[in-house]
Amino acid sequence: MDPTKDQLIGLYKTMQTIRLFEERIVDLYARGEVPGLAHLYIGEEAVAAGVCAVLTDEDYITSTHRGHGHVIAKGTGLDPMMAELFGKKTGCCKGKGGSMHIADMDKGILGANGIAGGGLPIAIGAAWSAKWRKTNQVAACFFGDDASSNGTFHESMNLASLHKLPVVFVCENNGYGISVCQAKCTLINDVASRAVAYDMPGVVVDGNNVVEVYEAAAKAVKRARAGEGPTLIECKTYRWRGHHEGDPNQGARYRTKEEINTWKEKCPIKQFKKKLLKDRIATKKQLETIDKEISQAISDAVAFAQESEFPAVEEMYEDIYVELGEAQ
Amino acid sequence: MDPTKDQLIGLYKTMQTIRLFEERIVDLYARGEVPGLAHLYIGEEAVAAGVCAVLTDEDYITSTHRGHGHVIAKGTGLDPMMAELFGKKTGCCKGKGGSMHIADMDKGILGANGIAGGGLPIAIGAAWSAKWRKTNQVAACFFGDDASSNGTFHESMNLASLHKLPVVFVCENNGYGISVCQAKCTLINDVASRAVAYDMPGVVVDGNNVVEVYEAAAKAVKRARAGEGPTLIECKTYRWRGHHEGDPNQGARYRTKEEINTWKEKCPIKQFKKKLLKDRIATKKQLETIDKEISQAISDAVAFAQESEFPAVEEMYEDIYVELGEAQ
Amino acid sequence: MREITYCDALNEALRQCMVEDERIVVLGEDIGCYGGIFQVTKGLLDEFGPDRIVDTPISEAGFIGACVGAALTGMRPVAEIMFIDFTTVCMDMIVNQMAKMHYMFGGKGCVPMVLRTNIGAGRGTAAQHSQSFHSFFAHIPGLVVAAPSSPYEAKGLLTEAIKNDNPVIFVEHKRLYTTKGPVPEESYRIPFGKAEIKREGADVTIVATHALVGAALEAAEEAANDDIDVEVIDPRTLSPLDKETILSSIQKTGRLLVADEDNKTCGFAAEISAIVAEEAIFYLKAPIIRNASPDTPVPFSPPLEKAYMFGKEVLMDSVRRLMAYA
Amino acid sequence: MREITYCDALNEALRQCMVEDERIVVLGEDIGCYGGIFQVTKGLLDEFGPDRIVDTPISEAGFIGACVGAALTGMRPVAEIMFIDFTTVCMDMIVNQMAKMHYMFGGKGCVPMVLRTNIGAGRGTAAQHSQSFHSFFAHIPGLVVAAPSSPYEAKGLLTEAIKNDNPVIFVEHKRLYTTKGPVPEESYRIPFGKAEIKREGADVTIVATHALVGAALEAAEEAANDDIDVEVIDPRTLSPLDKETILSSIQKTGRLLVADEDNKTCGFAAEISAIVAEEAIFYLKAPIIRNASPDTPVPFSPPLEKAYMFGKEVLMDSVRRLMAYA
Ligand SMILES: Cc1ncc(C[n+]2csc(CCOP(=O)(O)OP(=O)(O)O)c2C)c(N)n1
Ligand SMILES: Cc1ncc(C[n+]2csc(CCOP(=O)(O)OP(=O)(O)O)c2C)c(N)n1
Ligand SMILES: [Mg+2]
Ligand SMILES: [Mg+2]
Repeated sequence: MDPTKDQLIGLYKTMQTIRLFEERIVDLYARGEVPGLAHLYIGEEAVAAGVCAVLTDEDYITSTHRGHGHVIAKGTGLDPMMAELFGKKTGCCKGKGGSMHIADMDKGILGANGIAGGGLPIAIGAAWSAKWRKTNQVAACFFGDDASSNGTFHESMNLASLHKLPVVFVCENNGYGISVCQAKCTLINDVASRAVAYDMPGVVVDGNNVVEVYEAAAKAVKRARAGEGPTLIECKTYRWRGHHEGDPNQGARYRTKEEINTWKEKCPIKQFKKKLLKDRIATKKQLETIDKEISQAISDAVAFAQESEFPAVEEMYEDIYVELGEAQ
Repeated sequence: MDPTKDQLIGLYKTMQTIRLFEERIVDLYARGEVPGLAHLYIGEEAVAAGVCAVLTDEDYITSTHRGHGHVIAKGTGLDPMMAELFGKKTGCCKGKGGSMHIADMDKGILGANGIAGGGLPIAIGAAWSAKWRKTNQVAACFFGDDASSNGTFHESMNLASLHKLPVVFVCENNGYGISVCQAKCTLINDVASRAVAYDMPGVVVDGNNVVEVYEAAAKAVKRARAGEGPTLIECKTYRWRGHHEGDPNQGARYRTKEEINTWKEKCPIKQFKKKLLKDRIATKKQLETIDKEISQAISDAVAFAQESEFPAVEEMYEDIYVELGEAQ
Repeated sequence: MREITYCDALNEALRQCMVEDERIVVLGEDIGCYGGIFQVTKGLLDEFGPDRIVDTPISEAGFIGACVGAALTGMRPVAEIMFIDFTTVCMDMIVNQMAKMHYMFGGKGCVPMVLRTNIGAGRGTAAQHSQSFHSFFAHIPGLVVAAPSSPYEAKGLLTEAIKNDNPVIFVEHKRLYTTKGPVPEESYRIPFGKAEIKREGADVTIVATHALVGAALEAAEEAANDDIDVEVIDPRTLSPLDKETILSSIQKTGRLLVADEDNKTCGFAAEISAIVAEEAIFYLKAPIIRNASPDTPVPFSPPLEKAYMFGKEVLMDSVRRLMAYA
Repeated sequence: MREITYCDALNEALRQCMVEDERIVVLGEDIGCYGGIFQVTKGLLDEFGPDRIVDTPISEAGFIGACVGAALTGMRPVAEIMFIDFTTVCMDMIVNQMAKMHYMFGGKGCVPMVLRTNIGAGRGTAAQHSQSFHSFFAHIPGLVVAAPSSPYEAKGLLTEAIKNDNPVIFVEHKRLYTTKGPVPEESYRIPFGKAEIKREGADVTIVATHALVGAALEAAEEAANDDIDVEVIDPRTLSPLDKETILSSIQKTGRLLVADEDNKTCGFAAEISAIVAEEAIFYLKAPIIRNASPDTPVPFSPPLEKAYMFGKEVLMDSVRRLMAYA
């Protein structure tokens, strides 16, 4: 299940798109153009990229409050995504959802989620649905290490294993909740070790190594499609920035500069770039071209978002209910 | 940690009291004297008896909807208990709680609980309280096999292990929720195997063998008092009667007569009686005397309950809030 | 017309819908061979098999959330929560997910699921199995809240709930399960947001829900003996709410009694009262009376529980008090 | 008097109570070195150590239930739920355990705990971090619901909440955290169930909660320019509720506006309206107006969120509408 050359380039593109997108948000947020809470994914790109690379457009994902990476990796266009972050009518959710609720039904993205642990039951429902409808679709469920302390983790893992649902649980273990480190949340080292409690395979992978993530995900997805049930994949990684932009603590109260720097050295993109060059998958120049194209696409998305209109005030009252007679 | 002779006789008394009490309820319920839902403990007596025998009056328990056994074993008088089941003013809860909410703060009984899995967080809170107050108290937490599918199981197990709380988790695995058998609830065989997910010891015992339960509980309590943290004990047992009295299904729709009979042969009291006689701990006559005394005490309790008054209607509006100025 | 029970009417609605539409699955505790704690799903396991009639462990957040995910992706799940008291263990899935997704997603994606549950005291099951906090769901935008008062409403509203694309909290009533009434054999839908005037009258309007609709009709009969002409309105859905029918009744009668079994404070009765105080106050000849459950947990003891509940007598007394105003 | 922020007033109440009483412990997410998401617990970890200031994982049902168990057994826990939206994940522990134990146990045992949380939109955090469903807790018998509107109330009510033997849902308001006001340095308690008349007036009564108390006072100032004399009442606790103060104000003014940030349907504003429609209707010269949040999830987009919220202008408009009735 090794990725092909094209797939490797694809992984690079996805990671770099996430990175540059998020870096642009840093700037936009600082300038007050993006309202609300933007929880950035910088440093964790390999997880979303590796997992979503093995999914099709028909497959589902549930995401988290830190959802930009998942949404980009699953294939939502940058224009509607950026517009959503600006709260514009052209956004994926017409501006009503914002960063924590980006959804894209066409791409199987069942929503970022403001409730930590909220996505797990929804993911198993999507997987169950695929099983009921016999479609061969798979659902991947992203959640954080701290979210795994929510009771929904237990209930969802158990139901998924019991009914052999085609779901892949992806725990993004970045070592922290907001400020609370893993050792203050649980005595165990590996969330994946909890899989045995559900008679489910559990694996730990280097979440900063996109190929490792890809391979583990490919195996889990294969298992899921074969009707053999769920897998729990724990990806060890790190978030570089504060819990969200504008977080007054920006991490300083609960973690050291050294810790942050050690992880920056393990940058998933830098590592992967090196590998691509070493293995002669791509040349430096090719990668630079890709980077430029991405930057341009992001600039275009920002322009699109800026030029888009805000929804009209009356739209606040729309979409609360599906109108009767609307198509099923 | 073998029980002494006196302790063995004590265990017999407790089990037999529960059994005869519950059998009386069968009769009273059929005659319409006990309202509501009475979930009987017949067949599972060894669990409550074995666990509570190693607790002091200062220790805490949280109980379940199937709570009579726990409450008797922890030492509440039969009079106030029976009166509560009748809804009388002399009941432990002045008739306001009934079977599913019997509590006795003087005996550390923090309530039966109508919510399956509801007692777990409360138990860890009592244990945490003992730790904060440095009292050396322990909390034992009873819950059913099906209740272990509730998210509160996960959250409570994790918090207890993390903070090394003096709590003993006692899973009463009788193989069923109401009608749903364990195999329809989870793929795993032993709930105790989930303890590893919290870095906690987990043991399976024969829940119909009161000495085995006693010894496992004694070990767990010792560990808890020593500040070494919680233990999960799973007691395999069986309920003889329907989910509750008046249950129209009385078990026939979801389990076979053979199954029920096999378990009746493994009756915890019959087994233990045999042992007591064989080991010459007690004579047949002594046990008969004990049985008679218990029967008498139960009859007295019924008389007490029957003669007691119902609360006055105005009392409905009392005890919603603690009055200001009431002692803290 | 043939008469069947409220319970059987619900069962028939489920069965007819399931035959028609494969996307419908039913999840809940003891809904399989046990037939549901109140026997609403009796026989469905045999007819539709364990893939579509799924007994669940005690994992309400898990399976209600799963219904949300399944509904979003092409299924039409119907879940049973054994008592409304237990919706508290899956409240996030209801309030933050099921209710809000369509809105948060900007109108894309919908959650066509039904969460069936029940309210009501009177069975000696005390504070955690007897509650009636259905008003809370009416308080949460995005949810439809259905409140069937008879077998006829039970079948028609449940059929609508299943076929409707919105998430529905379907609030049954324990004491009604065994009541009988006329119910058509064929499938039919009662539209949401249309109140039914169960009895016309000119002197007093009673807006009643669930079992209190029956009590209100009895009170109306009794009042008729005293020449008091009572109009009884059953909103049928608390959300959406048919305000118009209520307001025009008030314009006629000028007297309002609201009868609902939820706790009084901030309950559904308060909402009806407040709407009328806001939009039709000058038609009123009398204060607005609310007959609701007292603001106490439900007591176990039979005489207390009896005092907790109320029916025709209490309504009659309120009607008389209203008629004291000219 | 010295002026401090609402946030610092809460912090001071916690600190002073903790110094006095060892039984007080604080639990919640990020309340330790982070100081709480809104900085209410800032510095407490350093002063009281990690045994008493306990950072928890995302296990709200677990730790709120633990607070219930600890409170029952001699502790006085204060828990923080980061946003009221998240009370849904521990709703069983609140509604079925914390609220009902004292009653279910026949008055034996009590649950002296405080659950601090906050409401309010306006921070661009959309539908799952901006809700205001505090009315639901007022709907549940057995809970005290405190609603501080200023730094002074914040400190006094929190001190009372901690020292009181009842379970308290302590509902703070996001937009108030940074507002300043005079607060005595010494510890003091504001009793539950006593409304405060924030401004006397003869023409219109505004019953306002939380941030809307300030808005009502501004509206009153503006109205005074038009010779409209507005009385502003802050209930301070929604449960217990000081009905008397409200009813006697109505007897004087005959006009009622209720301003509360919860959704309109079945919210706290409905309750106040219903009480007056039931007990003082004949004093009314005008319909009762409710200014409440619209019945929609909170939208993200800045202009929509702005339209969702309301303040002085909307209140002023309502006051004028009320004054149109002679
Ligand atoms: C049920 C719930 N409790 C608390 C929060 C507040 N909160 C938002 S993110 C977060 C930490 C999440 O940590 P983790 O799951 O590890 O994800 P990460 O932020 O590290 O990606 C918390 C506590 C929430 N959103 N939902
Ligand atoms: C949260 C919740 N869901 C559902 C129920 C309904 N219910 C009561 S007892 C029960 C089965 C409990 O099974 P188990 O925990 O194994 O205990 P047992 O009855 O076997 O002793 C169920 C589903 C409940 N009380 N609480
Ligand atoms: Mg994390
Ligand atoms: Mg069981």
